Amino acid sequence: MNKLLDQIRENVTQTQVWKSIFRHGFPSNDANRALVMFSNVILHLHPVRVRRGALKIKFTWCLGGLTFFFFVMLAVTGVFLMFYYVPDTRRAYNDIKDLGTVIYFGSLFRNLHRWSAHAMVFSVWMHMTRVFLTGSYKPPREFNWVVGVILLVVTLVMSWTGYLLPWDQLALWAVTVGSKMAEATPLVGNAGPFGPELGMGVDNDVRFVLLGGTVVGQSALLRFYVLHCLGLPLVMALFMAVHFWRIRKDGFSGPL
Amino acid sequence: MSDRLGIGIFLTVGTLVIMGLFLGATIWLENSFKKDKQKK
Amino acid sequence: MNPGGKKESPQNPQQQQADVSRRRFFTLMGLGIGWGGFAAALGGTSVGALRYLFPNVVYEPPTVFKIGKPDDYGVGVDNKLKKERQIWVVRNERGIYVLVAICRHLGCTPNWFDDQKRFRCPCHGSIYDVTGNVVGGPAPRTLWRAGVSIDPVDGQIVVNFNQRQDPDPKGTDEGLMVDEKSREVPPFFLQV
Amino acid sequence: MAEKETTLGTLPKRDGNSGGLAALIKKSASDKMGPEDHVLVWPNLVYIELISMLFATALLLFLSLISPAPLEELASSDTTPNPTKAPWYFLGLQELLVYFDPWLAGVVLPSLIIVGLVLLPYIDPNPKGKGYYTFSERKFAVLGFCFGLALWYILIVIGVWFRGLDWSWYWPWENWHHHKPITGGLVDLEVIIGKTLGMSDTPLVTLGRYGVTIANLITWALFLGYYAIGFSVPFLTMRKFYNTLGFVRYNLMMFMFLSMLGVPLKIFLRLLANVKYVLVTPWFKI
Repeated sequence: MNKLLDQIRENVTQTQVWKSIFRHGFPSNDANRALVMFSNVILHLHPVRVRRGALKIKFTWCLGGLTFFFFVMLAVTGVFLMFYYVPDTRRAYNDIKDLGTVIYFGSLFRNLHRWSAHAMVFSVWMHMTRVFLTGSYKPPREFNWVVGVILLVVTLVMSWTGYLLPWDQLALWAVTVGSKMAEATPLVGNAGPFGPELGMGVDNDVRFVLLGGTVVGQSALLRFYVLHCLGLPLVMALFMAVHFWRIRKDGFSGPL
Repeated sequence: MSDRLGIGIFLTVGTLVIMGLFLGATIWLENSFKKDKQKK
Repeated sequence: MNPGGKKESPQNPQQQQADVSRRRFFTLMGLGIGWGGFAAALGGTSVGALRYLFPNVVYEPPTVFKIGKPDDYGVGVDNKLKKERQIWVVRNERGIYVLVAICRHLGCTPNWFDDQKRFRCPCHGSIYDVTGNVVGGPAPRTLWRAGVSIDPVDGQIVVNFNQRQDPDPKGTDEGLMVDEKSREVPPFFLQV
Repeated sequence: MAEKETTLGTLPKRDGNSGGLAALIKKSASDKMGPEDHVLVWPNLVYIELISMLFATALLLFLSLISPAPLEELASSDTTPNPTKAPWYFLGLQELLVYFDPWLAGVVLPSLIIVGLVLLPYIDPNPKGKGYYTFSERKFAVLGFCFGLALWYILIVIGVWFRGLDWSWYWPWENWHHHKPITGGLVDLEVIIGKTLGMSDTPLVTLGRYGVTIANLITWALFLGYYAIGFSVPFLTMRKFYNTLGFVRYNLMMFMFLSMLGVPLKIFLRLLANVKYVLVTPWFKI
């Protein structure tokens, strides 16, 4: 039996196809374990080696990694939701209701999407707190902290735009209150200090461009949908790339 | 007036409790890593 | 280092100083034009993109509408049109005025409590009296009054939702007050 | 570098030059460390990540089961649900809206938080405490940060569990379905000052819509005084602290710190003295 298994493994792993894909042998020795990292675009996000101290769970609590994991989970479940959801005020609500009822696994994807969104926001805050408490933002890593803050803000805006899409009462009024805050922005808001003096009216201030109108309606839903599904994820991916690259270059600030 | 006072007390106590949680965690982690260093 | 292959003639320091500053000048000029052009192009497109995001035509419910004859409305606050038009029609001894049902704090729709004779906002607890003055909660200004007029042809009240009366309130012990006399002026009041 | 050479040597010869590239580029951070206390990322770090991902998925599934995503009735723009709550992570801001005007609570304060966070690494001169948990070596920084964080979380806790109809305060044991009685109207600080000192409220000078009264000037003095004292006291008493920071860093940090302390200060002024606005001008109110 053993010989048979070896024979099969031999036939599979020595073929040209296999070798063209995997540039390394089974990672049973250090050379192959290093090669696994070298030859994989995702794995090589990590260095090939890392200090033993850096592996301690009670240092990073894996929070940055978890945040990224939630982001990937959100992206995947988000795409699934997009197969059924149409951002039209007349049918958005029913699409979400369909997802929850008639579509097989629909409620699973929606729940996963929602809970990983909440989890991502929470883990981003905890990650920021951990990075602060371990002083990992100190030179030379200040810029990476700034990129982190930008990612935090984009995560919050992502969550906020996603909150409107189900178009139920909670969504509509949470966004109405939020957009009224935008209207209260100083200088560029219609209701903000020195706004009217600068000619900011109901139809040309920052709230108007945020909602694409004077009321939270179809154009607001569409703008939020585009931002939520495309605009902001691109921005996030870009800044995440910078974030991961800086960690990769500046090395792990873990305990020496 | 009772509500106002209640909110005030709740706010103060709540802030101190949460601060205590975070400070406690930091100090606990600080000591536990110090112990690791001595052990090694 | 010297592309022309010409031997560098020994120039006096001033001449060299002039060359360097002249070269430096042209470099700066070149940089200026290059980056200036780039900045202008970038600036132009972003201003264009921003203008693109401001729609010129907005498909929203009409803001000028008729709400029936004055004598359809009795004394007190009429909630009938709140659902459809987001306004309250209020009649007191002297006439009729129309309050806009948008809380001045953050835009939620307040509710009228007839027993307490108060408008109360569900979002942050702002409280207004029947004339729109703020008697409680965080609202920074009094309720808007919409422009009202009588259509001479069919005698109906015409409301202009976007024409709003918004006087500066005075902080007093009871809250933000505006004296009623100054508010009951056309086009925001109908003596009917 | 020699040690690294040997492992690279064992790689199958590749025609592309990427193999050699690693040797040419400047040492990346991970190479700088000595080889002895090193472990290969594969399998050690990768396994930890796999396990944490599995655990996170399990947690998400569990949460999805015990409390599925709610879907309320269809949105209608004429009836506002009571109370209207933003998502939990914005409830800190919504709670602030009770005490501050929307332009402050909704725009200026969040921007100050974000700008403060961005400035953090540049205004923290303390070299100690890099890469390990410490409170003893970074007391002021950790205390300040934890205070801000605690303020943020406590406002969220209040917004989520203690705010009911008309956003009034409801203790958990109270009846959440009956409207709270109307609490007394709030009074501006300048009105309180005006009344107690018995000053006339005829404006001294009017700039356009702004009738400046004595009480109003006093509130301006109090407001600017708060910042003036906040800036000067640490400057005079803790000169060493000032010197480590330097002029620009000190002022940035102090402005952020004082504004952060200003938030609970105004909240308590509202709770204990019924103050609506500390400072009133026709254009903005604080």
